[in-house]
Amino acid sequence: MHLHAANEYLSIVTITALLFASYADVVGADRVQLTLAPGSTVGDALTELRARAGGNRLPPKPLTAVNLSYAEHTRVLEPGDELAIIPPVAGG
Amino acid sequence: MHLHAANEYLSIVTITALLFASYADVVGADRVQLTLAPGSTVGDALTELRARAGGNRLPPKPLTAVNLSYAEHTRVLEPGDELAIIPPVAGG
Amino acid sequence: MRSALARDPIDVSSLLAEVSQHGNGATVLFLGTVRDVNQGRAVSGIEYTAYEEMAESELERIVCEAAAQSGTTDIVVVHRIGTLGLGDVSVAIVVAHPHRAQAYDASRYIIEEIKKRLPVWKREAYVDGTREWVRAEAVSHG
Amino acid sequence: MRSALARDPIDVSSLLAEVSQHGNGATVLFLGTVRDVNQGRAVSGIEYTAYEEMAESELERIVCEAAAQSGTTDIVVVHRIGTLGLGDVSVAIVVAHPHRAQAYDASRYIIEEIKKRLPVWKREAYVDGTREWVRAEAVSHG
Repeated sequence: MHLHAANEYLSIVTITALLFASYADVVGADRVQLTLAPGSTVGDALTELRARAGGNRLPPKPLTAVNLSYAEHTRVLEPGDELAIIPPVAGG
Repeated sequence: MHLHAANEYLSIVTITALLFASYADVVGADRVQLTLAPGSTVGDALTELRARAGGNRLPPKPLTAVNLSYAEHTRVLEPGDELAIIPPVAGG
Repeated sequence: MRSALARDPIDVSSLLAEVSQHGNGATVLFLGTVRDVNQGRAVSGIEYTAYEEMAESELERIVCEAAAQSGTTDIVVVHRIGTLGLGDVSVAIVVAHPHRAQAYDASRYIIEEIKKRLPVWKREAYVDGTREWVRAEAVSHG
Repeated sequence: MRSALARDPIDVSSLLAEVSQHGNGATVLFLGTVRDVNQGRAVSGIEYTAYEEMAESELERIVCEAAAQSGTTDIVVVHRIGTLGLGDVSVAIVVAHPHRAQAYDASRYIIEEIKKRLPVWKREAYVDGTREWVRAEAVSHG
């Protein structure tokens, strides 16, 4: 019973998705908690985000970063990861 | 008689040659008056300079300028021209 | 070597002083400033926002890459965030090196990488009262 | 647009202010400074001499060429003459332009042409008490 509960705990991955600038505007939030199946990738998290209100206005292949470094959409997410959806940058 | 004197006046070209930096050191002067035949070129003036004390230590083909602009050794000199013998420049 | 985001105006003279040392013969300073016209629209000001933690890391990575390529650690880069007016300095890059070719190249590398990689966004305010997020490289000093 | 030889120290901040205007998005400043070591010899100072009238004309020609190529007239170049100590600024070049690529290119053009064409010479004083005329491009910031 105790073991079963621990397995259930391990069977979901909770991450934080951050949205910036125009992406925060379309989604209407700059921070979203996502609950994903183990082994989920950045691409899976984007699919999840697109199912939310305004999420369908995100572009097909946005730049993404995990834990402060740019990351591919195939990157597997770990519990507690910080995923950032990065609009076209305009610094300088 | 008067005409003859005028012709004599026209038959020489007096110019000023300027020497700088290491070239002034080897020649021992930074300004030399040269008297040349009409039609003389920058190259002729250099030959004249080389005949002077220290002049043989000038390099075979130094950079030259006439009246504040770089000029070729084939340039014909006019009376009153300022000829500069320019050592390798080292500005900046 | 130093890189930072700054909320306050950038003091250019003090940045130059940071890299001055007698082994260097060449110093290149790049300043990005807010232009009054961008893509034909009259601009009144700009608001820079950043993914601050990542922007700090990314700026540090860019500076390290430039240092490794050029062979100097006399590099300082500061990027403003917040609200800027016309003519304000948005980014300052100082590189000092014994030789000028490397100083220019490192400076240019840093600004190009900032334009590509730094998670910073800007919203321009226009003289007509509207404001808009600026697209990459549709930027004030393109 | 301004170019000059100067006997007094160069005030970099005032040069930057000369080219600042709201149409420009990019400013590139190049500073040449006196290095403590040149070709392996310890330098204590430098004396710049010039064919002054021609150097002024030539500098003006160089600035005009850079302006024509880059499309900006926001260019100021000042070259020191006289005796300079370690770390002193020997040449300052400021170029401002709406866009950075042209600002960098014009700045680079001007320093490269100065190195090739400006009738200026320098005599280095060494820590060992000797002094020598410096050959072209065996220069302090090569």
